[in-house]
Amino acid sequence: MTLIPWLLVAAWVWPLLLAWPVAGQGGSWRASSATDGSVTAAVSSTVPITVPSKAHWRGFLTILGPLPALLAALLLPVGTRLELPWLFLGTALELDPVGQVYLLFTALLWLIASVYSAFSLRTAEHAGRFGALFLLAMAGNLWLIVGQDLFSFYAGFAMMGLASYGLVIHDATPSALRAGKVYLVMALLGEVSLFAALVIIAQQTGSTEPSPDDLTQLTALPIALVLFGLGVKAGLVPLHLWLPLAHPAAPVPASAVLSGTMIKVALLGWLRFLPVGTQALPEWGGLLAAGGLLTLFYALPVGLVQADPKAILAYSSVSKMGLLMLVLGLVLMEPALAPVGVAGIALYAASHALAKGGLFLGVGLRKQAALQPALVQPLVLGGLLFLALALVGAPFTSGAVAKYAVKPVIEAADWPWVAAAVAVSTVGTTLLMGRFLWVSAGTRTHSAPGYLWPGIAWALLIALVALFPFVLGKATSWATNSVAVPLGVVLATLVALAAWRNPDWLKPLIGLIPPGDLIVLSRPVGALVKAFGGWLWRPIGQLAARIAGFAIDRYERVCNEPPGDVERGLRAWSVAGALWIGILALLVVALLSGEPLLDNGEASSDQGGIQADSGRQAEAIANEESSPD
Amino acid sequence: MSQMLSWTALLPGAIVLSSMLPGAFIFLVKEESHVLRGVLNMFGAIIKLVLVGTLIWGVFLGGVFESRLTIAPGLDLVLHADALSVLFVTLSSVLWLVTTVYAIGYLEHSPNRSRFFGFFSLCVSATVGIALAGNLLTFVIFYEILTLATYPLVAHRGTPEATRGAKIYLAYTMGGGVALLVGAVWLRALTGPVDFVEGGVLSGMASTLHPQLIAIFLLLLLGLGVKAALVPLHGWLPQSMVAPAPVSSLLHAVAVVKAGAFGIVRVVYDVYGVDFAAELGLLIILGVWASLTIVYGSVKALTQDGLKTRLAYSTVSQVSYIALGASILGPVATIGGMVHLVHQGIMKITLFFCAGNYAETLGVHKVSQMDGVGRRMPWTTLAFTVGALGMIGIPPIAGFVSKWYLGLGAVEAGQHWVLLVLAASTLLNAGYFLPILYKAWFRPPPDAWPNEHRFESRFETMGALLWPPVITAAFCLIAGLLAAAPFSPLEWATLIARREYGL
Amino acid sequence: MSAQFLYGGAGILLFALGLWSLLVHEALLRKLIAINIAGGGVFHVFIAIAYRGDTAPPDPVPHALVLTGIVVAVSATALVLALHRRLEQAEEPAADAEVLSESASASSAAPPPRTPAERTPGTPHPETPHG
Amino acid sequence: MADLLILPVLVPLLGGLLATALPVRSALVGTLAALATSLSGLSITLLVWLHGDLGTVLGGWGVPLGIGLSADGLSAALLAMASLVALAISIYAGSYFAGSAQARHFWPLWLLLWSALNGVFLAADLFNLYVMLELLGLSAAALGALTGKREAIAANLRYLLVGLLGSLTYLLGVALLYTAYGTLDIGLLGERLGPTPIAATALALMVSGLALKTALFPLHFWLPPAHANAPAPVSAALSALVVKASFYLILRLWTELFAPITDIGAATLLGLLGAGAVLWGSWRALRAQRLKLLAAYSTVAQIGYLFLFFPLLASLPPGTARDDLFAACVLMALTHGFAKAGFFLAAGLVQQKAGHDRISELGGVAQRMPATTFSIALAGSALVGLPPSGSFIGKWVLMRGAFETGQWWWLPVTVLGTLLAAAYVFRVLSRAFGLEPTPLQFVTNARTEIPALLLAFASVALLGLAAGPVWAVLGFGAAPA
Amino acid sequence: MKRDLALLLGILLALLAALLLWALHATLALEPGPRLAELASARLEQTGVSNPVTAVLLNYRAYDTLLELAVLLAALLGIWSLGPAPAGYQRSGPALAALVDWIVPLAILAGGYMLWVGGHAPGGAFQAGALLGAAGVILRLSGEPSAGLPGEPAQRWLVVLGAGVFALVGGGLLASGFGFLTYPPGQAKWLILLIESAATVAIGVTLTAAYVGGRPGSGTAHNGTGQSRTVQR
Repeated sequence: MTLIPWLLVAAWVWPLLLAWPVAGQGGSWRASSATDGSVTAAVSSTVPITVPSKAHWRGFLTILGPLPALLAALLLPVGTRLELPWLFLGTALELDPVGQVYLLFTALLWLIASVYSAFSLRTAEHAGRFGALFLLAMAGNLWLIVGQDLFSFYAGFAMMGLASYGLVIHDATPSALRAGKVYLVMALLGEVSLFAALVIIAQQTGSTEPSPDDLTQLTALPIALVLFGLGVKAGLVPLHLWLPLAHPAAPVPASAVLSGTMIKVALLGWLRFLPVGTQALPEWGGLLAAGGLLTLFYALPVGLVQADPKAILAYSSVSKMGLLMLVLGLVLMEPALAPVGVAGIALYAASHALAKGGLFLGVGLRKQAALQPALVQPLVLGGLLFLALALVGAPFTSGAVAKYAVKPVIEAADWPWVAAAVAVSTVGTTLLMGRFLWVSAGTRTHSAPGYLWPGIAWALLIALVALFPFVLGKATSWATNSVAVPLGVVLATLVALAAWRNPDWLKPLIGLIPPGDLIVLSRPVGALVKAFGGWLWRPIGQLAARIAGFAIDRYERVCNEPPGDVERGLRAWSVAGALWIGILALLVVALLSGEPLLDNGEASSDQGGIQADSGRQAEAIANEESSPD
Repeated sequence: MSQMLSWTALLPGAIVLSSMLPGAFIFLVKEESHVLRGVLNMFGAIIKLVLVGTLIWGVFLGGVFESRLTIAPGLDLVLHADALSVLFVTLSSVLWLVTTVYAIGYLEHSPNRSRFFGFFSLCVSATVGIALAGNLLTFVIFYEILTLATYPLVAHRGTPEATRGAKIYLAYTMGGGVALLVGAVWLRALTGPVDFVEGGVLSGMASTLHPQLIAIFLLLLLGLGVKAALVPLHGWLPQSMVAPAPVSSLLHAVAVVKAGAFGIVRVVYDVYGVDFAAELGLLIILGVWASLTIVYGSVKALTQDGLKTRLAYSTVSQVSYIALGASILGPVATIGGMVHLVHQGIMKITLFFCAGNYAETLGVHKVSQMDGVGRRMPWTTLAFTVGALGMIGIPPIAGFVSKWYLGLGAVEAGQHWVLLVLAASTLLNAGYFLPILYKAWFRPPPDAWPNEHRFESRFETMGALLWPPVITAAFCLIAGLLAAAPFSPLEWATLIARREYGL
Repeated sequence: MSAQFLYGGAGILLFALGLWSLLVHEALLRKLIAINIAGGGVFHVFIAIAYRGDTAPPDPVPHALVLTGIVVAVSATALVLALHRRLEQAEEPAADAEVLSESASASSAAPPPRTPAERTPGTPHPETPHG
Repeated sequence: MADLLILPVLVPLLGGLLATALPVRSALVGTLAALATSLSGLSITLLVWLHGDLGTVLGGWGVPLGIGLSADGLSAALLAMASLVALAISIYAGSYFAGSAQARHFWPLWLLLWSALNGVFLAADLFNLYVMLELLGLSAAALGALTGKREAIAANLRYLLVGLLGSLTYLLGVALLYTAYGTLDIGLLGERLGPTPIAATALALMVSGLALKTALFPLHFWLPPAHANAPAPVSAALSALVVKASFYLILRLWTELFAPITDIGAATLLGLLGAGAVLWGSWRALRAQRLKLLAAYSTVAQIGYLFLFFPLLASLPPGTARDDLFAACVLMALTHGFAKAGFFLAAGLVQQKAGHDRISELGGVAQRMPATTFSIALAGSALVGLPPSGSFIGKWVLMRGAFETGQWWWLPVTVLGTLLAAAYVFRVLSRAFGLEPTPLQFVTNARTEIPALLLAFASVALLGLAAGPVWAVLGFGAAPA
Repeated sequence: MKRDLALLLGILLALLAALLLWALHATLALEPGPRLAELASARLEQTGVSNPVTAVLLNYRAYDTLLELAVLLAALLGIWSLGPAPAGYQRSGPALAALVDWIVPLAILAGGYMLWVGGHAPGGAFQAGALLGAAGVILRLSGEPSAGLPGEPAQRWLVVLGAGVFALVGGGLLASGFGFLTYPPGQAKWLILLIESAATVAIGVTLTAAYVGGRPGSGTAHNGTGQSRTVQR
């Protein structure tokens, strides 16, 4: 079956092709005219669906997007490789083991999110634009998973980054726009440093598809740049500022995918472009691990004080990514842990993605699902509870299996207290999830039509999450977190009871730290930079202005004064005559004093007798003596 | 004249004449006879393309194409086609065809079109002449003819601003031309006739002459820098944006500006030889100057509200990429510089075409008026987006490829600071392009456009105006996506680098 | 040969005097006369060097040259005078005075008689406007 | 074959006489005579190109007694230029003066001027040159005053006086030479002349006399008013041809006859005056308010360029480098001849149509006559020395010579001159881009616009791209680079 | 400012004169030899005239003389181009009229003699022409508006006559293979006489027309008398 490897290409090209017809969904600029259909029909001739008046069918195309990727993930054996030397700068598409896991959960989550978006946003304003950007982001995401070489990774990364900016600012509310701006600035910074890193990697390893052994030759600079570049995407603490702002601002399916799959890409990048397992990087690994720990513990308290459920979930993603970074850091410090660690990270990422995606979609459903409110809402709440437990890693859930997979790395870490710290963090996360349930329970629902299919898709997701431990995990793994989680639950119920009795007890804590916490600092820093720039630029600007002014008025004065007849003086005969005779004299002197005359001048001037009759005679004689030769 | 002039000797000359002769006839064409003028234009463009095609094939097989005309004893007008010149010739001829179509559409009812298209063809012949120039004298001759031929185009509209812009343009380029002339003559006096030879001519000069050679390089750089819009000498570019869109797209994005950059590449590689230039420390000067221009151009572009002026400043910064590529020692950076010569051309011409479309169809001249343009003109704005993202260097569009090779070359040569410059430039480009895209796609359109006039065409604007930007945008994508394919700009640039470095 | 130097020197001095007067005096007629004197001086030099002692006949070539020179000088003088009169007729107030003499008082200084063989009729008397 | 040399002088003379005699048909006679004269001139050039220098003595009396005529490379080249330019001027004048009373006065004087011009280029006898110069000066002044306007007459009066002064000084120089060497023939003189004070004085006198007539820098005061106020064809002839005759004489005297005694000092003096001319002429041209005044000052500047060659020629030993410089100097003279004639003819058309030639108000007219504006543009680019033109080649060789002889100080002069020239040419051309309606067709009046266009085109394309023949005519052949 | 400028000019010119004198002296001291004198007189008899000056003028350097006539013509054309002739003088009183009746024919006669004697003694075309010119001037002064000149067409032909005949003779000789102005041995004398007489007439008319000072045929009475016949009052 030679066709199968082309599935790898179809995985990411297919959504790209769908992007344009979906974009046309809102009707081209001439909404009314009949030609509208023909244009888009010409392009997407592959879809024979008849054209309803408002052409909603294009919205459903987004659902078709992730299908090839899902098929590739399920059908293709690991290691199928496709070399396309002519595409871009020499593309190599391959399904490595980590890639396969990533592809699976990414495609799954994109599929469910696209179902959700196709139905929920169908009648929304600018649906076409959202659909197109959604597909572009999906294509970028899939391309970088499947593409092994540097270029594909960077191309996917950039496309995904820019497209998701469009998703974030879809609602065009002021907060969404501000979030979008922050997101874009930080994403671009990340991208640029990733570009520099990849260039140096390509140069130092000499190949565009560096294997872990080639990567051992890397020096400090590329590693730092990769860590910084992907750290922004992963939400490493000082660089996480955009995450809590962007995710809540984006529409539900977008934030589900953002939190679920997009931020996981950073881990994939690190796994691919850092010498995992082949070289011990004690200092970089330690730094990453410490960063992870810091992120893990920083995000929890801030998340607890948030008011918006999506902000809480965003902070929980940040902390979970902190945990994964910790594990990766440990693996980097101790290469022997690599095989176990990488598998653990992949599994953990998968479980977190599905759970977090489900939670976000659940929040969406909680807000808008309308069917017979009596029956649906409790179901939604139940689902949310289950997903929260899975996220926390309660026993018998996917979280437990994932934690079990990761535990050996944590235990083997040379810092003994790491395991204890992780346990405490699990309790913290449980508290956070409790807070989330409390808040989402309190949200009022304003129902909107058309949430049947999203509900079904959500239910499917929950079923998958439920099946996750039994399909992948070994029996022993089900029992992990058996101590930490119940403790967390107990604490959570206690606090809930206390808060329920007198609500204003915790009131001051809520909203203490606004989402995107450190961003507040940026305003003064920005002002400082502007002031410094102004202070530096002003003198140069003034100098330039002065010079320009001087030159212009000089030019003006010279050019505009009336030409006047300067030549009048020259035209006077006496002046002209004087000049002329002056030149004549100069010429004679120059000729006489010239060397040809000097060397044989004597022969010609014998002094013979002179008779001069006129009055000038004396002068002539005087002149003769003084004659040059 | 006695020996039979084989076609290899005639081809370069024919290429230059293929646009000059129609141009000369167009001058005499009456104003109302559009068809004749159109036919002459297209005839010239297509013939040139065919000839260039055969030239590409010939040079690829290693053939030598040279037409030599002795103006006076010791002064030869030489048109010699080597790999580098073919790159530039192909770029200008392809884009000339596209721009001619665009110009015919753009200047539908405007006056003085015979004069316009006459000078337009003259410009292209001068550009092709510059590309094919075989020695420094021919280069200087065609360099000045280009100045002469572009002056009437910039002043074409006849408004006071147009004449003022043209006057400023002339002041700069005339000064530059004279500097180039003095440098060329000084070099000619020192070393005899200066033919462009791959790998450079001057490496064998006595060391006593080195200070003079450095002075000559600075003079040549000054002369070429005016057209390549290096920082202090770039003043004319934003001013000459008063010219009609086809002029600012072909000339100020491709022909004139590239002539300067191409000149710098010629001088560095084929006159001095890149190793000798490095030995004299000239590459450092060029590198620093180019980097300054890159950053300065982008910073200035941030503050410009006029769409075309912003694009002009972006050109100022982008063209210096080529100079930067030339200033880094190493084949990879050379490839980066050369390929950017093509990529910047097709991307920038797309942007200028779109700017022209907005101006012509909606009367939008300022970035602040660009709200909701995406809704009104989706195809043009899509082309604009492709061009803009390409300029920023977002893969898979062509801009990324050249930025990648420049970066790789810089790192290979150990000049890591270049990465910093590239990063800064990318961010700044994003800084002034993304807001435009945001306004175009995400802002609601105003209730009435400044002066919209609907064309009876089936699409958003006239066919002749719409298809050129879409085609060039497609070129950008193809040049990016199929960069590694044979006969792509990247492959040809690699061929040039291989021949320049004698690998 | 001192005679040749004597007369040749006189010719040169005449030339110098003519130049001086041409360059200093404003009046056009004085300038014209000065030029004729300078011309005369040059012709004088020619004639002086033609002298070959009392015995041998003088060298005819300079004589012929001088004859030709004189005719040329006459025609030039005629044209200058005609231009001058045409200029006066134009009667505009002489804006650039330095070229022209005081327009009104063109004194009719009769030209000093020069070579006996030739009576140049060329200098017209300013006619009193007739009838 | 050598006695064909007299034809270029005899034919226009006869034509002039006939035109005087038949005033009514003077235009027809004039045009026919013009054709015949240019044919004879060009045939002489062809003969010189094919068979080398030609020489003959009139009257069959042998050199010392009779008057010799000679045509070497230099005079052949200038003769060719004069023939072509004068032919174009004649065709132009045919329609310029059509129907006006001045025609009957124009043609005889014009043909006499042309005959004198050819006489100067062909003469090999010093006194004969004096008579030719006088005939040239007289007829030029008479032609200049043709319009009858006040300024024209005043200017031409001054021109005539200056011309007389110059000729007399020249004659004194000839007298001194005759005193010392007893012959008037240039060839014989060349052999007898040695580095003696009398030769130096004679050279000084002759060169300064001719400098007055060729309007070298401080002595240029008479040229602008004279050339600016003359009718268009006359000012074209004055600027392109008459001024060139005296320059040609200075060049011939300086580089051939008085070669033994000219030295670097004197040559540098001429060079300095030339530099002054370039800068002062260009600056005044930039500030001129009238188009023809601008063209006149540009003539002063271009003559300055020609004198820049003298110091370089003086400091180079005879060889290919010196030949290249000499040929470049001739090429610049030729190009200036064509370009300036084209410029003046076109300017005349603009003045005729607009009624005035104030540059600031020429916009509208310039656009309604595209062919004229185009020839002003071509001629302008040749005057500035932009590449496709012959003067670019000239400047290239001049600069190269300056570098090779180490006299770098002529470079800033050339550079500044070029920039100023560009400024004043484009000051005029920028007027051509206004909001006027599009002209109907390219050529409005063929008989006047075509000659101007062809002249300008010759200076740009012909001499620019095919300057080889100039080297060949001068006998330098295809010298190695 | 005028004073010191004149002084400066004086000093400069004095220096120039001194220089020229010194140069002349230096040359004459060198005994430069007979120059062209012997050569001219040696071959005098072949020139067909015995007066050496006329030989030089009309044989050795005939070309110069031709051009000299052209110069004269150019001057006249210049004068004609400047405008119509001014009005003449009043009618002269009886005494002057009588004097004129005598002087004019006498001048014409003297001119004819001067023309003839040129062959062997000082004289020739120019002197004769000058006399005729003088006659014309006298006529003009005596109130004769046309100064004895014929009508415009005739006047134009006469004026052109001198140089015309000279050039045609030269051209003819050139055409017949002798070379421009190379007189065949025998006919030199007659050709010179022919040229001289034509030149005399032409010079006479030219000088008179120049004195009249304006375009002919502008209203001056046309009395049709040929120059050679005496003029009635």
